[in-house]
Amino acid sequence: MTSPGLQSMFHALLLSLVAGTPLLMAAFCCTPLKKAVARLLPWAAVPALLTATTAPIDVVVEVPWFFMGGRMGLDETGRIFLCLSAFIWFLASFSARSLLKNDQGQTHFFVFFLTAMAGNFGLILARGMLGYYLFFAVMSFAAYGLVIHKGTDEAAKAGRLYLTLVMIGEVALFTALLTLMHSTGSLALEDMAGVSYHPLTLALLFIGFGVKIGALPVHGWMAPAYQAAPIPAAAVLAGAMINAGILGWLRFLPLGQTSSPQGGMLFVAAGALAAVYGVVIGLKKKQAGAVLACSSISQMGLITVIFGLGLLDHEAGLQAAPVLILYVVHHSLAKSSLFFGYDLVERQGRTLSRLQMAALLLPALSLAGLPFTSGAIAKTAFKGLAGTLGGPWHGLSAFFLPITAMGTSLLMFHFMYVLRHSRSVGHSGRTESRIIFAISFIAAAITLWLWPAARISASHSLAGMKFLQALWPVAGGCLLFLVWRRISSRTTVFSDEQKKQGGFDTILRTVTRFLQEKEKQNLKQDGLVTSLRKLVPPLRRSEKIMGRWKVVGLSYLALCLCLLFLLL
Amino acid sequence: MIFLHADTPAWMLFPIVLPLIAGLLCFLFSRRTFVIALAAVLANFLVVCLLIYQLLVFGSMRCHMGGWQPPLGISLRTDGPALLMLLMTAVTGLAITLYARGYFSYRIFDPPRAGRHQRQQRFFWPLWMLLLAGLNGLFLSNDIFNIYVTLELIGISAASLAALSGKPASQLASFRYLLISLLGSLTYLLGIVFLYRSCGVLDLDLLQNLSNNGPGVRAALALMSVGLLLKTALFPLHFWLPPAHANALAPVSAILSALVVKGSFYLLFRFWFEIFPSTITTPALNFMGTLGAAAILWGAIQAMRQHRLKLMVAYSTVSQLGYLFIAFPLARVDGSAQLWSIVIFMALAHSCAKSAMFMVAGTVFLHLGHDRIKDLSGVRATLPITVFAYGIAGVSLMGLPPSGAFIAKWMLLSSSLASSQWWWALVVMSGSLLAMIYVFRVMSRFFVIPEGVSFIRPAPFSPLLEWPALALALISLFLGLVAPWPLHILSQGSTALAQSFPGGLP
Amino acid sequence: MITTLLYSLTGLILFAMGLFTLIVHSHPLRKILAVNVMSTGVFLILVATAYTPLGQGEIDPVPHAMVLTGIVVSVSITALALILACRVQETSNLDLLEKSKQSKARKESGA
Amino acid sequence: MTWGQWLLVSILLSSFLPGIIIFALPEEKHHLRTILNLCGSTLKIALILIMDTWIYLGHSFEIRMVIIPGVELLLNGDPLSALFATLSSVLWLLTTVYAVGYLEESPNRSHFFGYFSLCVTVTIGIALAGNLVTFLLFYEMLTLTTYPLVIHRGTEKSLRAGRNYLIYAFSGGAVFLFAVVWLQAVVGPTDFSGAGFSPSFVDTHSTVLVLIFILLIIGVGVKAALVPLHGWLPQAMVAPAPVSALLHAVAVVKAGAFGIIRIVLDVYGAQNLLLLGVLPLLAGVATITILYGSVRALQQDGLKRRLAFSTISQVSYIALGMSLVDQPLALIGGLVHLVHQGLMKITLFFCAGNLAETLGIHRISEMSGVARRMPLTMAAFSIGAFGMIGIPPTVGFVSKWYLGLGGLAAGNWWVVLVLAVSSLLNACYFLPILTKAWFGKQQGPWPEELYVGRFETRLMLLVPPLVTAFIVMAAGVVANAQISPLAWVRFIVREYGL
Repeated sequence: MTSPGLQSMFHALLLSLVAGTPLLMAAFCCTPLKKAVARLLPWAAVPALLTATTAPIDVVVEVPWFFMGGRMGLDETGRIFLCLSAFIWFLASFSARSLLKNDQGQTHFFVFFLTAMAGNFGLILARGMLGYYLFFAVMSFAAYGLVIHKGTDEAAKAGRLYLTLVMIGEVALFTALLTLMHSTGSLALEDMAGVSYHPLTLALLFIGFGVKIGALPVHGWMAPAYQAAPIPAAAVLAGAMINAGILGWLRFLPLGQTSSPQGGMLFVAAGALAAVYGVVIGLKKKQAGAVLACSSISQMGLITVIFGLGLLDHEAGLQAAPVLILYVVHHSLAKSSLFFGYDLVERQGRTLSRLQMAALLLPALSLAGLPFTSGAIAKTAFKGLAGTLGGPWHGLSAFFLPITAMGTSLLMFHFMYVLRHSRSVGHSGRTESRIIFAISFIAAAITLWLWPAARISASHSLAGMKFLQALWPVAGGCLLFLVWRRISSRTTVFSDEQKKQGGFDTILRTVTRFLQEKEKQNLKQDGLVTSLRKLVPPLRRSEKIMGRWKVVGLSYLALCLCLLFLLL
Repeated sequence: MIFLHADTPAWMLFPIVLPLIAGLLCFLFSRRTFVIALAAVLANFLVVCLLIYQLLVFGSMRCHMGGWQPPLGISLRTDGPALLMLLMTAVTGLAITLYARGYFSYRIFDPPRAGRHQRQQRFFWPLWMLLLAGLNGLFLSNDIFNIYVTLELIGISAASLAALSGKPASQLASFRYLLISLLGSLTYLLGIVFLYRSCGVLDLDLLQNLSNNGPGVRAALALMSVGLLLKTALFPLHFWLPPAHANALAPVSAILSALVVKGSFYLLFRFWFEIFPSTITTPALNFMGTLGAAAILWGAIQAMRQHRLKLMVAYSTVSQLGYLFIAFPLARVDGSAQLWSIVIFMALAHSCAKSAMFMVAGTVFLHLGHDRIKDLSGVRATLPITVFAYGIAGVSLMGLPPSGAFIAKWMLLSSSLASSQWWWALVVMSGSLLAMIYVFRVMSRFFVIPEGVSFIRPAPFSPLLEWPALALALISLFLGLVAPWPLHILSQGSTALAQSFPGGLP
Repeated sequence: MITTLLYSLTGLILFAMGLFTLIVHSHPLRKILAVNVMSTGVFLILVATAYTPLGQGEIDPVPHAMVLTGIVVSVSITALALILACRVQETSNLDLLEKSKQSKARKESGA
Repeated sequence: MTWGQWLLVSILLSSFLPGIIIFALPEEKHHLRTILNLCGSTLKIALILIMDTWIYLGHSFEIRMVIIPGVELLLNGDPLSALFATLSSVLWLLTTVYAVGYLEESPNRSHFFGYFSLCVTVTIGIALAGNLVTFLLFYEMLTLTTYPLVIHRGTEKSLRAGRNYLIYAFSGGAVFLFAVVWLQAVVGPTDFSGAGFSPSFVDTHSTVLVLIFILLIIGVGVKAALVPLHGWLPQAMVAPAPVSALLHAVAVVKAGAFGIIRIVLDVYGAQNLLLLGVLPLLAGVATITILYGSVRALQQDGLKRRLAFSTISQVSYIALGMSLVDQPLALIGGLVHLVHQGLMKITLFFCAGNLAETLGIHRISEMSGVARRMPLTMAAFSIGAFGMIGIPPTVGFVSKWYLGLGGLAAGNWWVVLVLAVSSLLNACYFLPILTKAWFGKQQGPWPEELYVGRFETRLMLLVPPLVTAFIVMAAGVVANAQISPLAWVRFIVREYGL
């Protein structure tokens, strides 16, 4: 075999292992080997980590027989996403292993966990439309198992909502892919460049991937699901899987290669709305997971805004892409570290120490863009982007961003407050949890500073004015929080939010029940047979009459006459 | 017997003479009746095969009895349709003979009424042989008055057979049957008188060549037709058939339904399309078609509502006879060639299927002691072959492919559509659907095996009770697949057919 | 010619009378007799067919043969019909005479 | 006879003869019966695979038997018939195994298996039929051979269902016969030639041809359960599970769908249909059926009834694909769904049968937590259900993908809309089952626990659904490979020159 052949085989093997390892391990869960799988759980993400760091860029391996033409490969964006996701999955699997050590449904959970992991890794490597869609679907549906794991009513409800929205997303995506395939005639993601998008396709893509990131009309699942899922699962939902949506946009609407001003406006508008809306609903939540989910909605709104800006024209796209990635990395690390912190609280079974509080506050406020944190770097990059676009967008950076930052910090204080007041029974694996939190904290704190691509923004963020600009929203948020606490302690803000949840779900159920009632009415005996039965007596009578001699004679004569007449 | 070469026309005397002799012998020797009858039926079958061979090799033949030439003498002749009808009679007759043996020996096994059954058997064989002779004579006769005699012969023996079971209902029915058949014969005879007055000849060939279509001939045709219609039990003159057929013994029902009604129909058809084609008018054809359509629907609907299996089968005969008449109005486009194949196929398939069905009904009756349709479940456990035969015969009655009836229906449909008379096609289709309903009303009961039905069959259950029915049913089912052969026979000795298939038959 | 027509008409009338009786009357014996009358009618026409005025050629023998055959047939059928009618009345309580009439008669005799 | 003709005959005989022998076997010889059945079905698969290979290599064989002019029996091996024949024979093998397990200890098995074999013979006959008359022959015989299976239980309910089935099926058959005769009267003999009749008839007889097309579609639409003609299908669910599987996935419904394919592709031909302009009609019926079936499925609580309505909906994808016959992609989607729907639906029915046979579960409301008791069965069920919804990488997605692409290529946006709505509805009626089974809690004892043993149920009941579920998955994953159903369908479409 020639050496290029050998090399490509090696690449194929390496890339296959990324998604293949967790998938195989999931399969092994169904065999007596499940104990071993449980022990080896964290290692499922290792091939992904290794590949992300060692595999060459821009090698595309064709697997023609696989699912209508499979292509996989790693590009620069993919490498970042893979690295990020693998890291978070790695931490989360440690956490999950220790959390579920004595859980009844451990195997169940691990199957879904590993499958979702495989889906997440697979979609990053996919270089074909259908491959992406396939792994996206695998991940989405497997995540349902994570959401519902606890088996409580709340979890079931959250799961239902999640599933409904996932299904809507899937269908929207399917439709969007069809139209894309129709217009490009190719399944390769590279061929998406330069396609002019039908507005409907854009909307469908927005919905399809938007479900994953909690974009505005389809955000409903996030808060209940994050809350209902076991915390390691929530961590990967918020830290890793959420990025699949962003990556989807990047893949299908490659920034810098496509542009759609209308679409851009749609994204910006929806994102901006979500950024504010997330904060507003977040303040009503009284559970830490839910609050973090709302923060995700808000933060993802900002990312959507960045993406929308990138869609406006090619030039902006080229600039927006790195900013977007920067922001994604920042958000994922910070958010996952928050979840691990939440996990620590839950496991300790008591409130955090001051040190821990402080440590937790750092990623929290980093989301709000506190100076010296990764948030500040990301925000600076964002502002830089808005600045270069000029015109009305400049106002965005001056006015809108600080407002959202203030909102975020308000929300984060709320989160800290909720966390302090939450009660928990305590779980095993305290030590592991501490270590994991520490690692994630460190990662969140320093990654962007070390990352070459972020260096310019990092240095910018330290400049004096910027420093101040970043600081005042945090301070403002702090103040606002104090005021808001004062108000909300008097009025009961935590009202009937539970009832409102899953309105969609109840509609669906009502419709189904209504239909089933109607069906029961339909299931009556068919009337046709009974009405036919009524014909029997007259039939019998007429047959009898025809047998009478007189009638016979008459018909005989009639027949004779008729034939005579007709023949003559 | 030196004069009996393969090409001697005298062979065609045998189908008449053999059963006649056998009948006499059966009457005389009451011991070995079955053997005698079986020998006669077998010999009859062989002779018919020989006649067919003759037809294929030497063409249509004539035999002048006693050397007297027409117009004075009586002549017999063989041609395609006649031989096919003979073949039908021979095959069905053979099966019925075997079945009757099984039937009677089972009944005689029943000690309390053994004497009565033995008496029935003693009368059955001679009468059946007589009937067979009459039927064969009818098909072979080439003389219109001779046909009258055979008709009377058939009528007498059929009525006596129908009365054989001894039940009051059957005697009443057969009395009525006899009267009707007499009325029919007399009407027919009156027709002959008219015919003779206008033409002066009785030989069919001569009549055909005369092609006289004056009012006398027309009146004669009308009268003869009515007479034959009465015997064929076409709606609305069908009333006598169901009770007579349903109350007779099972082998008798099979004979009556499968063979006897076909005889008179055969004549009717022959008169209309071969002997007096110049006399018939379109309205008359349409009238016959309408009666046929009414018969199909009425018979089927009546069959659907019956509670007894044999009555249902009998009404199904009423319905099936209608198909034969649907062919009439299609003559306008196709000429008699296609028509012959339609009616012959219909008749062949129906006679096999119907006799199989009556045999099944008889076997079931013997087995259960009743034939109420709603209490038939469980029969399949003990009589699987019988039930199977019923199913196949039913399929044939419904005209599903590949049965002979399907071929006939196909030709009916294609003729009616080709001549834009689609309403006949609709009637045919709805007739099949109704047939499906009544066939499967019984079938569904057969299929059910309630809990606790024993699988042990009663001891003296002879295979003769089951296999003839199955054989006939299978013949009627696969008749469609061997359709080229009957068509080939049909085309011999008939010039019209040869013209309609110029490239030779497939 | 007139003769022939006369005979034939008579025959037809006989046939019609027989038919009427056959249809209208329900007693089996009457029915059998009616059929006999009908056949007589037909034979009459047949015989009339053979009729040729004296000296106008030979008499056609065929109708005579037919009538003879017909009579034979008719006789045998009548015999069979009679037997059947007897058997019907023997084996069944069902009277072929109208029941009401008979019961009325019985009542009268009883009274 | 050439060897190719012998091959065709022996393909038919390989199930016919076992069927006949089984009828003759005494009831208690079940081992012999099972061996006969399995040998027959394995042999059949082998023969059909040989046939497939030869067809792929470009050979063709036919047996022609002229009965009367216009009525010819023609058996013909072409790529399309190979597709259906392969599907039926493979699924037959699995269904046989399943039925042996399912009917263990139940009465009247020889009867059942006899008809079972005949039924498959007839189905293969439909696949191999080379003209409308032969198709009609086997189509009618299919009704006859499936009827005893439908009423196998012998209850009043099953008799009623059987009666309805017969009335529907034979009415359809009658209409079909009528249409066939009429068509032959207009255009002459109708061999499945791949091009349809000459376009010159379209000019002269367009109204009549449209009418005949409608009649033909009604005729086969009864079995394919197109909407106003679907009434028999949900009722026929009283039959035992292997029979339902056979009805829905292998034989009856498929025969109807296959008939639609034959009529569209071979009898009329794409060009003629476009000229006649009747395709929108078919598309409309298919759309209504897809949506109606889904909505009705949503209403059902009985598991099998829900599956039945789902079949009604799914089979119309094939009709939908046929209504876009001028688009090769849609054609691929429609044709490949013939196979895919069969695989998915048979999996679902096997699983439903397992639930009923093992735990006595017949209703969805009883299924709560059943996956903990029967994980493998429910895993197979889930894969089937995912396939129905059209989630990758199952085969259902492949069909929908091609249908959607074809619809777009034809400029018909509504096709995509229909697919999307139908997917959502499918999700609405399948996903709740899955969540209930997997994540629900068991409520009280099972209705009727019939089997307790080493595995979750009898091995012969467990293996077939697992195999089919695996195929559902695998055929999707390797859709682009050389030997997937998709590849064969592409080959067919190439053969038709589209």
